[in-house]
Amino acid sequence: MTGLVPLIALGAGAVLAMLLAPKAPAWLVRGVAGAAMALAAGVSALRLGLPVGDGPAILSDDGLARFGTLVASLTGLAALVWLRPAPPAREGPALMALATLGAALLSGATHAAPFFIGLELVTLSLIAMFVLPLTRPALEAGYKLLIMGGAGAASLLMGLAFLYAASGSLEFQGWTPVPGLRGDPLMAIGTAFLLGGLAFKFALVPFHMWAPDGFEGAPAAAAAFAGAASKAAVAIALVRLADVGLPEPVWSGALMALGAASILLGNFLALRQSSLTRMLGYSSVAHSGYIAVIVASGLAAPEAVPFYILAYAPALLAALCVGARLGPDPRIEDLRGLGWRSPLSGAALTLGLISLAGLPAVAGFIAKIYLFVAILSAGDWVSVVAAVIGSALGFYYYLRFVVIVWRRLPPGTEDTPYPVREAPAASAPALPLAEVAVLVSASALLLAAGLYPAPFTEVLAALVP
Amino acid sequence: MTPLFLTAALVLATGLFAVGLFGLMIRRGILFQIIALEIMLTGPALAFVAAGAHHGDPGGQGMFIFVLVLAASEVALGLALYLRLGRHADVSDSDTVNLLRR
Amino acid sequence: MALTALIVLPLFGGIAALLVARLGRNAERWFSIAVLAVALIALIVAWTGGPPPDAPGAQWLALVRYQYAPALGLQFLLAMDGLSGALVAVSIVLGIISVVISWNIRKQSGLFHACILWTVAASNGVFLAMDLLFFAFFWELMLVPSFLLISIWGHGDREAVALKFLVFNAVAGLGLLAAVFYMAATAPEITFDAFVFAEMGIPPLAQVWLLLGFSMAFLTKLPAPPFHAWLPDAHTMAPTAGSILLAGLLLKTGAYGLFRFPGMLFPDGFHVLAPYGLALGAFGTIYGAVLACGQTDAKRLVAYTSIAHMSIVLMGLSGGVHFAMMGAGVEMIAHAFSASALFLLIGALYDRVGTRDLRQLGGLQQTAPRFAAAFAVFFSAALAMPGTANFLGEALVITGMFQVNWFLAAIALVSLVVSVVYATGLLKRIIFGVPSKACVTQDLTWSELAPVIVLATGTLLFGMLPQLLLVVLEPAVDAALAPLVRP
Amino acid sequence: MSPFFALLLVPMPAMGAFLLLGLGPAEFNRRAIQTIALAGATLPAVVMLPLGAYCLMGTCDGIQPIFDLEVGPAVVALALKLDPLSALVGVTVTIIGACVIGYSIDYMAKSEIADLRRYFALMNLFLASMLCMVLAGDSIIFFLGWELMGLCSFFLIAYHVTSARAIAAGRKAFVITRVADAFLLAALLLLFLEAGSVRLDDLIPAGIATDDVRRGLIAALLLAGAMGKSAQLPFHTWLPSAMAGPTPVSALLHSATMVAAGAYLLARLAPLMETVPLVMAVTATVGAATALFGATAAVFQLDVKRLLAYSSISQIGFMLLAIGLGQPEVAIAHFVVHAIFKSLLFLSAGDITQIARGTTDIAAMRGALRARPVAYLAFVAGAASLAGIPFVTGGWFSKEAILASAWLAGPFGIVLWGVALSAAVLTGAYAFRPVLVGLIPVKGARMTFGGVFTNLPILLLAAGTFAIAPLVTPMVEFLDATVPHPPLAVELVGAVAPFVGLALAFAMTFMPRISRRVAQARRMRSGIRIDGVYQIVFVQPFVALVRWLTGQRGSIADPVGTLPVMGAQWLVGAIVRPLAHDPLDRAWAGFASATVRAWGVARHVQSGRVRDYALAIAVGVALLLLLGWGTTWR
Repeated sequence: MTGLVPLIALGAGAVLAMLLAPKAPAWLVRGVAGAAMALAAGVSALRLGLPVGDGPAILSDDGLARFGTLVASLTGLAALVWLRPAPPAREGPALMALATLGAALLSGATHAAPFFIGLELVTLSLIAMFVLPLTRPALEAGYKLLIMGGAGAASLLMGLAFLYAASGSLEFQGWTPVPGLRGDPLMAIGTAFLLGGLAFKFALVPFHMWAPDGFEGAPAAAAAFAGAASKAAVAIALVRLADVGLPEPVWSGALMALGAASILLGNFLALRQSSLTRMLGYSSVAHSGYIAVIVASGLAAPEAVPFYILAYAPALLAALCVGARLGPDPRIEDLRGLGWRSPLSGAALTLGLISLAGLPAVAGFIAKIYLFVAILSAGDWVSVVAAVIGSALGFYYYLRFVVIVWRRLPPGTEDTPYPVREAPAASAPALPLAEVAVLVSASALLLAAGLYPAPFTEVLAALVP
Repeated sequence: MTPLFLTAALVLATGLFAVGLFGLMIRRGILFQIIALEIMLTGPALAFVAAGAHHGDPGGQGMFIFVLVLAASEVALGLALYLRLGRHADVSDSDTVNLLRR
Repeated sequence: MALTALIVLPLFGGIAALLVARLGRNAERWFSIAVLAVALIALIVAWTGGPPPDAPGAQWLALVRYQYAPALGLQFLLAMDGLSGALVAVSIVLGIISVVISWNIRKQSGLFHACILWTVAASNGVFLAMDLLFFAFFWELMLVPSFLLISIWGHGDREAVALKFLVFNAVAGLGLLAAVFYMAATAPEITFDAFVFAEMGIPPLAQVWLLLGFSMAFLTKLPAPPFHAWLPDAHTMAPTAGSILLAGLLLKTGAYGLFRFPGMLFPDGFHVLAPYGLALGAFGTIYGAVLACGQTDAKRLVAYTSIAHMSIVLMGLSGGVHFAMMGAGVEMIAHAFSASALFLLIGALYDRVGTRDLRQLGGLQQTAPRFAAAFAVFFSAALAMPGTANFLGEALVITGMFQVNWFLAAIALVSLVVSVVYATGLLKRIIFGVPSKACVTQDLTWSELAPVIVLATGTLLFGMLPQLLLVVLEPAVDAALAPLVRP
Repeated sequence: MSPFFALLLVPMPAMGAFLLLGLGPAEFNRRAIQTIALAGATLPAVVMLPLGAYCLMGTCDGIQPIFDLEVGPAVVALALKLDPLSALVGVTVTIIGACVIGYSIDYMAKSEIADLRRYFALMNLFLASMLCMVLAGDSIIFFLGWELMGLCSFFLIAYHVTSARAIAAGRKAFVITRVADAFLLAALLLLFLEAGSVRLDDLIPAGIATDDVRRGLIAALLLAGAMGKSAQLPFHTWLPSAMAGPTPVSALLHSATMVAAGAYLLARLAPLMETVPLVMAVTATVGAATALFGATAAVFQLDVKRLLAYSSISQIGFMLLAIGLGQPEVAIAHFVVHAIFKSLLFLSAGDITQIARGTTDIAAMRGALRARPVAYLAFVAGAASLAGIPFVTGGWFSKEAILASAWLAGPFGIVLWGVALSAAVLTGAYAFRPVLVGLIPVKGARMTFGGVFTNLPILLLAAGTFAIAPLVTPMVEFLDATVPHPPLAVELVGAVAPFVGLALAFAMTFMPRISRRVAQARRMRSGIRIDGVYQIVFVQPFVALVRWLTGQRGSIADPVGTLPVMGAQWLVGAIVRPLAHDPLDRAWAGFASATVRAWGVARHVQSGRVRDYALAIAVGVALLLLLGWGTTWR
């Protein structure tokens, strides 16, 4: 039963934060939500290595679930740190706790119901978070996420319904086709619909439209959660579905096609973006493509996807945290000479972007090696070509930002207080010290996993049954 | 619940889903888009009920209730957004809500 | 643990030397000598540390294995046997000597000492690494400090020459890299461990191609004739310390590579390519010796003699017979001593007289008898006079050649004769004759005489009492020959 | 501790003197240098004599091992060996070494400290290496001594560092002897491979036991090695030009000891050589031919040192003849006698010419009787022994034994006997030419006497030439062999030969017509210009090759080295040149701008309108359905 402790903690935290929101001071609300997430993260981290617990039938308490909860809660905790306290909406922390609960539920789900509830919980709370600042771009981003979310959910449900109709069971395991039975058309159509829904949530092309706008319009914390935690949870769900054995030509074929398309379009559209968050949005589409391709290649190395998440999440968090410190809409011009003005955020941003690009000495490189090893050993040449082109394009636009960060400032402007453009009061950092902690820990994790990956690979390999 | 009847129900569900999706694309008004969204969600609801009946398993009914819950919350959020957006853009034409592009 | 210290110590010592240089008062020179001394102690500790339990062969004296990314087959594997131990000892001693000899280098002396230490570290890495990825890494790393040494502190148009040296060796290194990566890729699971490859049994045809890739890099560094164009220029333009490191260390890595890997990894490839190795070696001895006779620049002359001597080593190595391999091992170490000593003396002469052109030198006997005596000792080593280690090496190689093929033995003897011509030529123009206007005024100072004495004792000691060296090389030669003997 | 331990002590003092003088850092004054040198030279004799005496009394066949080491399968056991042969030769070498170095103390009195020190160091090193070779019990030490002698001869010939001629002579000597050493090394290594050990007494039986082809080759190589070192016919050109060195050097190295080392080598390995009759025959013929050639060339020489050089060549020819006929003991006896009188001749000639005018041509010896009586009389004694005046001089006994052994060696032997006899006649001729010139009176020549160090060795050696006469036959018996005795008539003819030579000498010096023709015979004087032939056949092509390879003749320097470099440069050029205006680069630039333009278009896909997004989702779902339905449709 201890498997459910993190979920309980998150649920209670969310409700408490919601109740306290109108009356209590902002720091208290943030404290409660933070405590809940920290507890959830702590418990799941401690139980990471333990053998599979005997959770209820619909929720499995295995390594993957704990890893998903851990990533979700840590991302939530980190996002909480730089969630700017917009005066009107005080429910930020509560929504963050709700979203983390949803992600934890999703990564543990082995039954259609928790799977669907987790997914929708994350989407709905994200819509609410997108809208928090109540500025026009935020509202627009929220509206787009709402409509796309609805369509995605409908498609997901259709998929689940068809699978249920075909197999008669709502359990993932139930859908494993009985060997020898002819491929049931219902199963195939169900899988197609299911993939549609997942592709929306995973922001794979052509369902990705909401991601760039979301990253640009929404507050950085929400974008961080959408990019890191929800993607991690969906990736874990994909890994679970992968060994369910859904009808083969549809599942891996579609995933590979969607993945390759996202890699190409994601990287291509990010080529000359001038806004850091929008570029990160497109890059998150590309990275979802990489993960999809890894899953499609049959997961030869079990720890490939978790390691990729481990490499991608901190990088995105670091980049978005630095973006948040630069004001609501960080442009490439704001980054000029950032490295000299504030070395920590410069270094953290550089490390994050280098890890996203997959250059050596950071976790991204090892993740890239896993990617290429997986797709090469599976021998699906489409994804290899896409990955190579994607990485090449990726080098260009990631390093474009890195170069700007370390370019010397034009003389005479060194001492201008940064950010260069005056920022509305809302963007003043709430917890400067905590942000420093987030940046340092993210960079440290990236460097450690990059230089000495052995312990991480061992732990992650033990996760997948 | 003969298999024939099940396939008919599923076809109907897919039809509903398609109508909703089509409505989402055609109508400009945000309200109408939310309505189209609801229609889309009725598709899977029907499919679940039919599948449940076909297999004689109450799970379908349970999932149907979850779908309803989702539809309700989507509508709530949609209407709230509709009001907020009304202040900023012409709500009757969702194309004006395109500040975030390129 | 001591083995890793052999590489890590000079590597970080070099970096530290950069900083210590700011303290002034020759701080970085004493620091470098201290670092190398500690490295020598580490070598002794490693040597006497008792045979490692998990060593695959009997001849390994010490072994360090450190898996840092097992999933991707990456590991840090060092192993030392008699030969590599001796070569590491020689490289450290020559490192100390090059520091002592360049006591008056003032320009960026911090970086200078860093380069010396890095060269020693990299060559120790090559001698010890049994993980092919690290071997290839150190192989390329070795070029950088030497390139710096030549291009910053060299003479004449040093940049062009340094670039030629770097490009020549780097391109050749590609052959090695390609072979290593091909082997890693085709291995059942990704690994770069030489021991695993040794047991893995690579198909014969692949062995030939892989050995070609390996030998491309080794022959260029050896240097064997068609690929030797970089050596004479590099030596003439290099500073004294650079020449000593180049002759004492870099040339030996090529020979060491040909000693260790063909026998161990590609026995069938070796049997196919050995005759070509012999032919190349034979041609090299004659070609190097004949060219040495006609040189007008002292360093170029000694450079071509190095080509001749190292080609004899190549003949010994590709002979595949016990005597020849043993001779090659001895000749490697003997040549390290004699060539470095000659470069040292010519460097000292250049510092005093300002020219290396033999036509303007002469009359050293009159003005600096001690200088002349030193030259005479190493002159006799250059022409392999019995009693010097060079003779022992070449006699053993010739004995081996008699077992393999008499015509090659005859060629080796001819090169022995031609060696007299160029050695006496060198001596005639430097020592004999009327003291020219560019005459030496000051005899050898102690900072130059001490290294000469060390090298002289090395040459004569191993010449007169060769047991020390032969006992050390014996197991290494047996192990290298074991897979080669025809089934 | 076996008595043979003393063997180790024999070369030690000389080596010690070399280390002290040559490489020692201490500063010595002239007196100290001379004492050290003298000690280094005489002590070996002091040690060797008792050893020789011990050898005389009992059996003297002992081995003193030094150390042994294993090189793979073979065991290398270094040792010194004492047997009649090495004892006899050892004693001779030590005595002559002592005399010559003693003599050179006065002779080199004028040269300054640094050169003197170098001279004595090298002389001692030479003595040590010669003793090493003589006493060697194994091939490694033998070859060590053999090669070190070559090195010392190079440095000593080129002692006058400033004279280009001396240096060139030194280099020529070193190169030619090195060629011989190469042959010897090959032979020794082949024997080592056969025997698996380096001890001489293992090598010889192993050599004999091998198959004929290999044994023949080894014997031939040994012969070639000996001929090179002993300046026999094909390799003789270096000895006359080696006279450029100081006279004591010529006395010790280039007449008595080093040059005869070849004969000693063949004597030492005689059992092996005798098993190959063809090589023995070749040795004999080469010996006889060289004897004749040496004698004829010596007759026409104008310079006394070159005369004596050619005389050495011919005398060693005699030794090789004896060895070739299967009489190594006789050859060694001749070696001992020749060592004594030839060094005597050199020392006395050196003393005479040094006083006269420094040039060493025979004319300068005119009036030597009155100018340097002691030296002149010693020279006469030496010349007599060289010519082989019967019954009185040692030379006659040993030469007579050689002629006898030639006569008794069957029909071919008789031919050799004839050649040898004519050589003996000519020897008489050239031996007495300087003696007669010395008799010609020169007005106003003051009688002077050299210092004690000059005269003592000369007198000692002169006494030796006469004292050795009766000892020749016992010496041969000591080496356990018997002196052959031809019929009386043949012996008489041999006895007459020197007198015929004397008459010839008298004619040449005093008959103006003949002496003028002798003076003009330049071709004969330069050894029928074999030296010139070698220069053209060997040296010039080598120099041309070197010049061509190093690019001094306008060709590219180091062609084999630069070929790959030029090839690479051409290749790179060929690849880069067509791209000079770099269509490839422009292609890339074009591609880059195209991508940016395409990006500009593509970004409009993200129109920002929700309805377009819905369209995208619809298309996506439709495609997925198509995929799903398509794959399962049967």
